[in-house]
Amino acid sequence: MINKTVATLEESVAGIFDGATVMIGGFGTAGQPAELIDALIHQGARDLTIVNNNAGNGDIGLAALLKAGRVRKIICSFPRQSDSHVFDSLYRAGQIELELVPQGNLAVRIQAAGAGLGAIFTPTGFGTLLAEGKETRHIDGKDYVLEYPIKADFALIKAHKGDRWGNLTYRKAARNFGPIMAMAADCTIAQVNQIVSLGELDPESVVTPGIFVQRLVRIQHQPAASAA
Amino acid sequence: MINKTVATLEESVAGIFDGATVMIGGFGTAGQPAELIDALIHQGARDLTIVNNNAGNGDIGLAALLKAGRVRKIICSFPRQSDSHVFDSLYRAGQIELELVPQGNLAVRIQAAGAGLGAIFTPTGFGTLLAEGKETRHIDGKDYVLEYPIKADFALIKAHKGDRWGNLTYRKAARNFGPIMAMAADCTIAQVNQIVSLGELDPESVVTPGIFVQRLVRIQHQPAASAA
Amino acid sequence: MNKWNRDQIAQKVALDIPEGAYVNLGIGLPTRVANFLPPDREIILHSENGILGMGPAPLPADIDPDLINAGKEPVTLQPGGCYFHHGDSFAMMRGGHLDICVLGAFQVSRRGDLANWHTGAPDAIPAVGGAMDLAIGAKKVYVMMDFLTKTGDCKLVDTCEYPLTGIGCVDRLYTDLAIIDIHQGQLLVRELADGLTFDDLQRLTGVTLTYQPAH
Amino acid sequence: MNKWNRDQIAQKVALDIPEGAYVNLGIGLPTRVANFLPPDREIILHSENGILGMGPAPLPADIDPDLINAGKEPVTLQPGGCYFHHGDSFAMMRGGHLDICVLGAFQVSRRGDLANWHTGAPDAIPAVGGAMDLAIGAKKVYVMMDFLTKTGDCKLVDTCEYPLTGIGCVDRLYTDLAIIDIHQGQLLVRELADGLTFDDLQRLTGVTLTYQPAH
Repeated sequence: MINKTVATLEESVAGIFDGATVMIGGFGTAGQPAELIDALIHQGARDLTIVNNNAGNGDIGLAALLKAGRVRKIICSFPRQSDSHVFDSLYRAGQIELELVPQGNLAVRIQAAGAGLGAIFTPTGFGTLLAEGKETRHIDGKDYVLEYPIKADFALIKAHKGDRWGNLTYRKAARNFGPIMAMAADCTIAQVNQIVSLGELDPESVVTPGIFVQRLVRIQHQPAASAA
Repeated sequence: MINKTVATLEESVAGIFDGATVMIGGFGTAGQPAELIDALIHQGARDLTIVNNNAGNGDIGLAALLKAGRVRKIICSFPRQSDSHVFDSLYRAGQIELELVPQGNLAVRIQAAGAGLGAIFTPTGFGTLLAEGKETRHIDGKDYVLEYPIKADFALIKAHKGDRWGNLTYRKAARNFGPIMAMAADCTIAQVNQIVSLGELDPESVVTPGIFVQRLVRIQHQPAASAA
Repeated sequence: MNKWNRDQIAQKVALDIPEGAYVNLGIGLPTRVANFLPPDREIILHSENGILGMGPAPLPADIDPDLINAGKEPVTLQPGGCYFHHGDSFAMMRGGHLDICVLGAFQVSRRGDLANWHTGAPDAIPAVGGAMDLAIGAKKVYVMMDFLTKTGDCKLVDTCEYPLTGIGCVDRLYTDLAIIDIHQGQLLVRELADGLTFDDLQRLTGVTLTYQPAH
Repeated sequence: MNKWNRDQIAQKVALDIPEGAYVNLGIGLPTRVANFLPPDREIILHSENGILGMGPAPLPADIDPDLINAGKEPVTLQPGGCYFHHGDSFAMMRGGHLDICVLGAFQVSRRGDLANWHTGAPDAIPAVGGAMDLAIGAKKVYVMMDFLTKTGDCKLVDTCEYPLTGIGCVDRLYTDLAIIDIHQGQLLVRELADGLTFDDLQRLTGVTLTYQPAH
């Protein structure tokens, strides 16, 4: 019997190795898999390359991972926020490498990895600092920049409901990067609020088919707002 | 008040012009918008370029459009079937142009159009007849072919439920090309089995957001299997 | 001369948005446009983090951390709204499916180049978010900004000094002094703040304006 | 010598598919593998037209024209299965997410080139479908075919004469005479039909085989 659910957070992040590229879902804190990140901090892998839209908020979640000194490089679109002081300090001290990517290029490069494309010509960023040194091409009257896929060894994402085959649904705008990161990582680990019986999720409404998910773990503690 | 629903099939296909590129959803007959195709035949536009996975089955739907002599060119992956005699005759008589595209390249080129990409490097077809004369590139140990987006002036698709903002759900494997074609056409026209009140579709389960749909029309006659 | 204040600018933008438009309001000043959308028009707001049909801020009791806008503020969903992932959300933007986006700016050039993401200061931590995607993707890009900086320099320039967000992408400027269309290499002044003459406005900028009122 | 018949070949493929595998069975002969999947293993079948967890043919009364497989035959959905659009379906294939696909072939070359979509005959109407995507996308590509054509030519060749479907993509051949792995430029014969010797098999083909039984 296929059973992708694991019993503990510890098991869920087992095998994440030093130097791994790890995608982390979420846009700000919505959809950020806080418990998986805490488990990763506990697990101890270091020298990580992190892919996330942001670079951490406050002192928890991704910010705590950065603070613990586990991140060598971050690939993101919007590091600087009002409460990104952990990242800001590391960056100013030269202790973290930043690859800044326009948000839509981040998304489509992740999608390209999941879909097995070799590269894509995107219009976003053409003529800007963020395209400097990159190959460009004029196609059908418009200018494009060549961008390459972003793949990951692991993806940590937060979903709402899941079943033992790994099928997932999400909740509201917490969906954001989850579905596309799940497709782009060798091993996708999802934390869910609820694990349901096989067949209980409407086959028309599954957002991430189980083929893209390798492990899922239920988070016992449910903040009120994440219920139902 | 936004209201994308139109009352008649005739209105739904108004404005489709001679020489237009028209995407038609469906994989075989599943998801094929038969009533919209009939309306298009009635409407009379000719010299069309059709994008579909197949090239018509039997003598109805897409095959009837071909038979009526309205199609100059077809872009598809699998024209030859046991019951594709209409296409076969036209093709053998040199009366229709065929651009044969591997199915996944058809899908991803349609997606590239919807997503505003200029071109993509895809591994599918490399080293085959279908990549002859195309630009190739070796990226990260693998060979890719450069393929360009397929855009359309119109897309005719079949969905299950829709609302006046154009939000759509589909039914089982009739979903197939519908959602991606909706994104790649200037004007997407959907036939639906049912029109529901705004807000009735679960916002988590909308498959095609209304932004990708310009017109929808309810098909009165519902074959038993398309209900529910 | 009566400059338009920020709410007045926002109102002018709002009144120019037609029924049925799909609109993205950038973080900051543009967000204010939502407050002035005519209640008799259905206008569908897009948020880059995967929402169409975004509604106003919820009552405090209804705040849901999973339902936020691009500025990470709590919002609501209108009936008919829906959720989707970041791939689809940016396909809407990059693929030209949005009718209008409204952005802030540090500078706009006479050719419609936009600079709004990075001051270029050596110690600044850059953050781009979805600005570049919005700039190049929407059918119409409107910019809301003051005509002059606090130190009196004009933000409508010959060539942007700040790092660019997008090239030739801005269609219209809503400023505290005037509304200006950027059209085929010309800067067409459509409306002037009360008591301001075209010559007054022309004297404030180094680029050549053309007076062509909209009505 | 007892050739394996088509059901026996299908059964051999089926027994090599492990629990939990995501598998696409190509149109035609490979479809037969589904009949022999061990009932005690959960194996998830993918259909290119947007189904994961595809089940067997329905009873006549339960046929649904909206639920068909890639060969356009009625199928069912297993609990835990789901639907998705063609973009996602081919991302599964092209992106390397399927564990195994099983395809038919006109010819396979010693380097694993596959020819299975087009006879190359001048009057043939070509149709490729998803064959090229499956050939290059799945983690393992298994081919089911007779070792010889009806006229006695070997289908395992030095260089394919038919138009190619994919280059160097075949991992294993299941034929009526033998099971052969294509591995690092070698053709490793893993199993022989009863009563057939390695030398018998070698005599039937122009390419060099290596005997390396799997057990």
